Amino acid sequence: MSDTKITAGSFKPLKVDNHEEQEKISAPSLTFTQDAIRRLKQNKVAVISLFVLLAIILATFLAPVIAPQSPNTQNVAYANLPPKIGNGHLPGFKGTATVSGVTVDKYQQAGVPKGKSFILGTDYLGRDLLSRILYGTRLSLLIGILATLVDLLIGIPYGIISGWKGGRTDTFMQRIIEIISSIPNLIVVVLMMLILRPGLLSIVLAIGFTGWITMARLIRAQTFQLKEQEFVLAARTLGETPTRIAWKHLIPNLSSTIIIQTMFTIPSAIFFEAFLSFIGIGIPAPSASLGTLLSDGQKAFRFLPYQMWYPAAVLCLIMVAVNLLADGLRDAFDPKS
Amino acid sequence: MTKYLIKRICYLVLTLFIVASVTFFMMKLMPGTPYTNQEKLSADQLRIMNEQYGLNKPILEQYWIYIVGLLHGDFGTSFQFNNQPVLGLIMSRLAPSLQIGAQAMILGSGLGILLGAVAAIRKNTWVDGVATFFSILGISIPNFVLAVLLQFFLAFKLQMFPIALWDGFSSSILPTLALAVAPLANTARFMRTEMVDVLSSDYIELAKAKGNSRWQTVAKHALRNSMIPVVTIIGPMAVNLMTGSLVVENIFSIPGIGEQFVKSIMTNDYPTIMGLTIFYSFLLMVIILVVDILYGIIDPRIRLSEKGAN
Amino acid sequence: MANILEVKNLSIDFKTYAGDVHAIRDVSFELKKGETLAIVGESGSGKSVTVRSIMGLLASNAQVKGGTVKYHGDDLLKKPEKEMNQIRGNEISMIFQDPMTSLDPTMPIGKQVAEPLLIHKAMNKEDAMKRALTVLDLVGIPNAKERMKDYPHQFSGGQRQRIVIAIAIVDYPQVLIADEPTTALDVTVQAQIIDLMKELQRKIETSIIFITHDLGVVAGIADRVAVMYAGKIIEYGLVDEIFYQPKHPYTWGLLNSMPTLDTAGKLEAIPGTPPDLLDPPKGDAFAPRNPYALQIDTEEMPPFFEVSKTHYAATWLLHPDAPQVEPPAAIKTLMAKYDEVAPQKVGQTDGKG
Amino acid sequence: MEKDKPKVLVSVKHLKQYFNPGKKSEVKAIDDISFEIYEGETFGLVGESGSGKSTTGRSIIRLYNPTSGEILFDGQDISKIKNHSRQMKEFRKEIQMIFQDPYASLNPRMKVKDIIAEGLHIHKLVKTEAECDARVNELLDLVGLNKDHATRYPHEFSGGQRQRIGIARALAVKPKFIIADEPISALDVSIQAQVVNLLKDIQAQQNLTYLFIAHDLSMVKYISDRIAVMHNGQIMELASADDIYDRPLHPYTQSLLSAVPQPDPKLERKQRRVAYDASIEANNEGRQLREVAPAHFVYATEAEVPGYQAALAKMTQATTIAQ
Amino acid sequence: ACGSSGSKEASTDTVTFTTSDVISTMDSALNTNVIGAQALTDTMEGLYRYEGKTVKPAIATKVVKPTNNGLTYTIPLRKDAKWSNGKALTASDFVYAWQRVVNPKVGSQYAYIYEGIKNATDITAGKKAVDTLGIEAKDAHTLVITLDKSIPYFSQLMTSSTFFPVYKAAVEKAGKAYGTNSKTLVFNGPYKLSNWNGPDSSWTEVKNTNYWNAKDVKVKNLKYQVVKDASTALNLFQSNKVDRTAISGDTAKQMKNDPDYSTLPKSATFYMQLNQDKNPIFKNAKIRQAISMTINRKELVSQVLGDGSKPIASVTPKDMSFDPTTKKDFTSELSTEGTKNATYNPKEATKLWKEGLAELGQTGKTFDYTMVGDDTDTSKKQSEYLQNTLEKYLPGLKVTLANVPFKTRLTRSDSGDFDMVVSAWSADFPDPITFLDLFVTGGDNNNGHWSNTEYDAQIKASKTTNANNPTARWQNLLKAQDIMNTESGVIPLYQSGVAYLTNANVKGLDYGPSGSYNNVSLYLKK
Ligand SMILES: Nc1ncnc2c1ncn2[C@@H]1O[C@H](COP(=O)(O)OP(=O)(O)OP(=O)(O)O)[C@@H](O)[C@H]1O
Ligand SMILES: Nc1ncnc2c1ncn2[C@@H]1O[C@H](COP(=O)(O)OP(=O)(O)OP(=O)(O)O)[C@@H](O)[C@H]1O
Ligand SMILES: [Mg+2]
Ligand SMILES: [Mg+2]
Repeated sequence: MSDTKITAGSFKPLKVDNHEEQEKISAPSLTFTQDAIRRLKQNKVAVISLFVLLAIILATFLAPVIAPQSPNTQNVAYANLPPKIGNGHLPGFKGTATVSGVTVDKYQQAGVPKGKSFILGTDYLGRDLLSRILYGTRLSLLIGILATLVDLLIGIPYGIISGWKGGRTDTFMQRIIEIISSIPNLIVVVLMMLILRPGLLSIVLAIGFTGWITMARLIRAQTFQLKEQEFVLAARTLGETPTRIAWKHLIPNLSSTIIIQTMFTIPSAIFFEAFLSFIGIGIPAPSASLGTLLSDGQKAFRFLPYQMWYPAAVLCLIMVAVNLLADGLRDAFDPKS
Repeated sequence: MTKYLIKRICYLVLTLFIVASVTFFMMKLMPGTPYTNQEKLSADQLRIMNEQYGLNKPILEQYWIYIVGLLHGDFGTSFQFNNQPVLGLIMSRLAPSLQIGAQAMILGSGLGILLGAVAAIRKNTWVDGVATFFSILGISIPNFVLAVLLQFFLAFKLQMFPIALWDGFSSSILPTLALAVAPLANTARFMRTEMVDVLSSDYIELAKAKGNSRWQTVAKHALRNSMIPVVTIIGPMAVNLMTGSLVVENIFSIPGIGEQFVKSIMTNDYPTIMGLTIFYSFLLMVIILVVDILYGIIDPRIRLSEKGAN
Repeated sequence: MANILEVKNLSIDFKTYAGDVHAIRDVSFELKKGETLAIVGESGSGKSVTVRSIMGLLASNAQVKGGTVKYHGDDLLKKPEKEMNQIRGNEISMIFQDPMTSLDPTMPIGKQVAEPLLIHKAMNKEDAMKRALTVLDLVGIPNAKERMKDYPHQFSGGQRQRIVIAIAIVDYPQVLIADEPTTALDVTVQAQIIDLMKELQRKIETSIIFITHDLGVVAGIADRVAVMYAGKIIEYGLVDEIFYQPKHPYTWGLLNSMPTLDTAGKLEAIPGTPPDLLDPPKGDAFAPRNPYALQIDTEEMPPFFEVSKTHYAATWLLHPDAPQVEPPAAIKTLMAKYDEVAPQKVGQTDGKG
Repeated sequence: MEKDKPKVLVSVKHLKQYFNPGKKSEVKAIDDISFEIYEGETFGLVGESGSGKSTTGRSIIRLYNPTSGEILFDGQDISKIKNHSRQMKEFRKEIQMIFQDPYASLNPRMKVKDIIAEGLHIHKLVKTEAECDARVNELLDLVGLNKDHATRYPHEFSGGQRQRIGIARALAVKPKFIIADEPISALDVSIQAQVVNLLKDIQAQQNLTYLFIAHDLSMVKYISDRIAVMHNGQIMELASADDIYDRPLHPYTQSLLSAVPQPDPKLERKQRRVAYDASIEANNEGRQLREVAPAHFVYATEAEVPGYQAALAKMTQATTIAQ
Repeated sequence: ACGSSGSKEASTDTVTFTTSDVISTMDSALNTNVIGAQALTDTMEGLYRYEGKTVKPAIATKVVKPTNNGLTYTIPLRKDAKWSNGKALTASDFVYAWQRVVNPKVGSQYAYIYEGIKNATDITAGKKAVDTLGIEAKDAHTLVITLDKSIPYFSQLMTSSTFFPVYKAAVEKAGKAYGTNSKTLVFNGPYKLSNWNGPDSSWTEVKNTNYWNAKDVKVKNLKYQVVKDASTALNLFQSNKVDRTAISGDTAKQMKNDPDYSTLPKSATFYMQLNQDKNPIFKNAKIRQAISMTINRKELVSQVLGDGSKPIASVTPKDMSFDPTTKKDFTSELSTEGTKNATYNPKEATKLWKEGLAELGQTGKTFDYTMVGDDTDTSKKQSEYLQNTLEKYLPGLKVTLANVPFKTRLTRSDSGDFDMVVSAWSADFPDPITFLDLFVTGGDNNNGHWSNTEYDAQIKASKTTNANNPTARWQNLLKAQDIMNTESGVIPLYQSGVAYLTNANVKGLDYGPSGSYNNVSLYLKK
């Protein structure tokens, strides 16, 4: 420690009382959400997933513009054509198929005029698969979103009320949940289908009938914790009504749980619809959903594998993206990380 | 403990009763009758059959008869399989589903726990990345797609396993695999999250401070504690698996209960639907009870608080 | 007196999104056989990080920037994981702050206490359990024999902390590190635990590093005291020196802000808040809150000035050129007491060493 | 204390607060306590963890519905007003609470401004947004915080600052009475003094009455006028702060005091811990809070009173001699 | 034969089939489906049995001609017929079985095909006692059957499982459980079910050594496996795990050129009914004709179904019934005026549609109709195809699809809860009347409520005045079918067929007009 730098003036008392300065917060003011977004941004995988999802959503909602043709236009003469791009030079998109060891040009066989091609091939009624996938994905996403709405509209209030009231009310509400969850989903679906007619509404209602239970359970458990939190007690001592406490204090603090759970609701709804399609009570024809496309594709897999691969790929992509995003969100909303 | 069990069983019975009632009235809401067919039944035949099935009585009385029957273990007879008792029907279809379900459950959750634990311990390394990727992929592939792929590649092309049909253990392997992937992936993810939490807790610190190596710490302290919440998801998962997966049963031509369920729905076979629903609920609640007891075994805090409450 | 443990120029950073947190900045101290060193300082001053580095239990984002931790002459920071496992829980043990969370909720406590023996002493299970029982008796768990099979949640907070202590001493360690072992406890229980630790120290002749932010506790247990502020030790000395001859304005502030049973009038609070260790000030980190700050405090970090052979303080006020300042009145009262106490204190320390 | 007839602001009479009454898990958190708090004073409540301090505070502010007993606030019985009634709303303005945990007591998703203004809006104490801002700034200033802190979120503040935000929130509705439930025990030593000073200043300024709950006895002694010592849901001893510290009569109080660590090695070396033998409470027959000396109450049977009086006399003598 | 890998001895004597569903009952009185009917045909035997397209005596010693104006059949039974338990089979076993079917207490859904046998209808309606049925055991080996009115297709009817005998003691012993597992059953056919339990998804039939004709039964075991998934079936077949399997949809289309591929037309047709009650525009013939003409049946069967189904111009299928005199196929004798309505002609269709609408004063209106169909894959595909083609050529028509489970479809058809419905009918016995009878005014299955008095009159005449005059009756039926065709009262779509993959070693498959195989003739080429 050399004293060289020390001058006489160094030992003058520092009279400015600058501890006020200390109280200034130097870091930029970040809201909780901003903070979460910052953390999310750091997670490259999650960001990529987000963009993939946005791209898919955009593509499906622009389907009327970008789809090569209407998803329901049939041309049975062109049925089951394999994928082909342009003149068919790209491997995997040549428009050929191997029939008993011989490679044949399916397009030629079907008498498709030169220059006309289907990027992802056609289905059993000669409908363009790409267009159907675009529209199908849109419908599947819509189902996911609608199911989420039900989830939000029932699950959250139910969970909050059950958790907030506690005691007998809670026991009663939990019993109801137990009972509902012990009724097989399929029964509900079929009943809805019979009463309401097959279609989007039935599927969404059926998914919604039991779909909100996980959300309600999570919210209830969290509400139990939150309601003992001192800031909630503070609001009570200020005379805030329970409804307003729910809006101002509970829901904002439940938001991460809600977002993450939603992220799981969407894919499970899409999955459930796929399952319904498989057993034949999904979206009615001619509308396509990823589920109907997949179940059709599965049946044709031996000979026309592309009819399963492409919808499966899209479904997997959405699932993977949503799941990775959900993981990212969970981490982002967890201040501990 | 016995007191607790009795209380739980009372709840179980009550819930079953409600489920039975709800399904009963739901079935009555369903349009159509079980014997709608293209064939013509004479009015007299119809009347006699309705009498035989008790369908001519007022709904409330039918309900009463049904509930009383249930109490005697009588689930009624199937419409679809003429005169076949529903209980027998369920039992004969249950075995394959239970076997595959249990195998898938054990395989899936076992491997899932392992995978999740490894991912958590190697958090933020490539191991974690790979494990996460596979578990997400596992959740993302519908099991029917998986079943088709397994059948085509492993059984048809490579002839490693039977293609389908129900004939001994070897024919249960592929369906087990197809079903195991989702629980595997789910448990792995759940386990990872939980394990990461547990690994950052004080008692793990203390375990390390005692001189436990990393793996000793995990084996002795972290694993068990991380399993506690995992057990909760294992319950419903087990029910879903054991009550059969229509899809996988269909693809592998397994005479399982999932397939039967859809069939009875499609044929308006009300007694079978009701029987299956009640049975399903029963299974669900028994599994939840088992899980709760398991829970207590894994987590002494719960065990004791219940003892205390009784 | 031999130094069991010597920490020299230890610097530790944490990597975070916002940049590096300079949590420990050039910390040095030593621990002698059989003595108790108390580390005091407010939250975030780096007490825990310091002792965790001794245990080799730093978080994964920690980076040792420099310095050594010598235990019997070996640098612990350079030891491979395997050898550290041999030392942890065997020669150096640690007690954590929160007795409610530091026991494994799913394992009977007997097993938890016996665990270090099984790891280090190659004992069979039965012997280990016997020894565990002895130790549990020693720390004062009533009915220890029956209660070995019980689980942590069946014990009160004070009892749990005793169990944690039992785990730490079951191997008769040379060094016992206690990170705020009583902060979560009631005063009455706290008093019991402190008495217990003193007694155990006598019995097993261990050296203790005791972390706390409560000066009252320090006064009761410590032989020597290190006061930390913002990742640095700013004053270091025998317990009486720190309490009756404090030199650093921060130590003054600390002593002053605690009401004693006869404090009247306004409390002398230390204004402001501790600095952000992401970007610690260039000079004395305490300067912005220091009413006695000098110009130089904003420019250069003060070095340690020797007050006595055992007493050092890092404040420019001790520089020969610095102006003489009047410590606050309460401190002066304390200082007055020093003379009566000093001889007695020295004698005591000698007796121990 | 100089005032001869202090006005009683809060009067608790035979208050009982049981949790899960009738069930096996019943907890008698408060079992028949009575005391009075005078206007303008600070009433300290000490005791070990689980002794019922928080429960007392929360019962008074009606976070719980008392099992039995009366709570008179300003002469009005508040133990039986209905939740969500107009009376309740009125009452909510009069009493406020400051909480222990500076992290849990502020909603992490709300801005400081909204946290402080919440009470203003509920009780319609401000009419315009501008008026609201002005009042929030005034309050921030009062607790020693900066105006531009209003738009920030709680997690950006240190513990001491958060505690001050909590105080500002309580003060916003201009209460008469504040219950401070361990407001400083989660804070650093150096910060504790800041908050205690602030509380004292505000009390003087606004003529507030405090119920100050803490387990740090030195701080309670410093801030309180009178102190009640709680144990197992009962008040063991109630007297002026000085009496409690200088002339503790009940063995529990004595034990508690002996355990307080003093920041003075010399004293500490001399300090002898007194263990408390709870068995004297075992026979609870006829035990109640009795006045053994003017304004000095001890939880005792009729028969024990003379013994306590004798002890008190001895202590008084000892102190006088010392002086 | 069972597979290249099949080295096990037993397997050489086993033929394995896939089947689409389980047996729901083995009680011949209660069975309603083709799976049960096949199992019954394998294991039981009635008076006659189909061999190829001809009715051959089975338990009867000869195919009997009626006497008494076609009202009495005296049928001699073979004396060597035995039950599988070795007991002799007698005429009273038939009497017991038949009385069971018509007994309303038994609740046979097929009791109606006894119509014409003396008192049958009255007995099912509960008006007469069971023992008044027109069947009588004259002696142990002679059966006398009396009819109310002559049944021209009586012999064909006797091949149907509903007329099989049952072993009385077994029925009485098992009570309600009769037919729910193999233990309750006693057989008299070429095979016996072994170890079959209710809802089993596979079952084995072993050769019945007590069968009177056991020497002609060449295959020891028949194994049936329920396989629902098309690609699983294909995989199993290609790995030689099954010898014969039906394939459908794309699998069928893709396997068309495989040497093991074959198709089998069924005596079943798919047709569309239009709900005239709900939508009066369907009362207009032009509208109906327009709808019929928009459908390209050829494309439908070849491109969409691809499973061996054939276009058809009438609801009565081809290759089922033949002119008693000319021996020509029923469908080949229909007038072209009617069949042209079932020929694809979109231009004409659009024209008729517009004309029809103009006649109704509905020009320019839009019509939003629901087309109900089954929820099988094939049905869904055809619905999609029909929807597209209808909307394309009939301006203003919008079709919504409702592909629902079978029973739901029936319920909706019955209750008129549809605008259009695609239904199917499979012959109960090989005679046009089994189809034509459906669409008389007020007919149970006439869900569209198309009604034509002339049509009704022709059907009635065929049953009454001309019942004993095969030629005149034939003309009645042809007329009726022509009327329906010209009117497009019901719109025929196609005759359903099934595509099969069959192991080349399996020979002698004999599919009879009744919809079951006669597995007596089955053999394996070694
Ligand atoms: N894993 C970590 N990542 C980033 N910063 C850390 C980490 N661990 C500790 N720190 C920082 O290091 C500094 C010292 O922390 P430390 O835990 O040693 O404080 P302490 O003195 O023990 O405080 P307390 O009394 O609250 O326990 C703090 O500023 C803290 O934020
Ligand atoms: N909501 C509740 N339900 C059941 N028991 C409760 C509840 N709240 C408090 N108790 C119990 O009441 C008793 C008194 O608790 P209280 O919180 O008043 O103690 P305290 O003196 O404030 O303790 P601490 O110093 O730990 O805050 C304890 O035994 C506690 O477990
Ligand atoms: Mg610390
Ligand atoms: Mg408290």
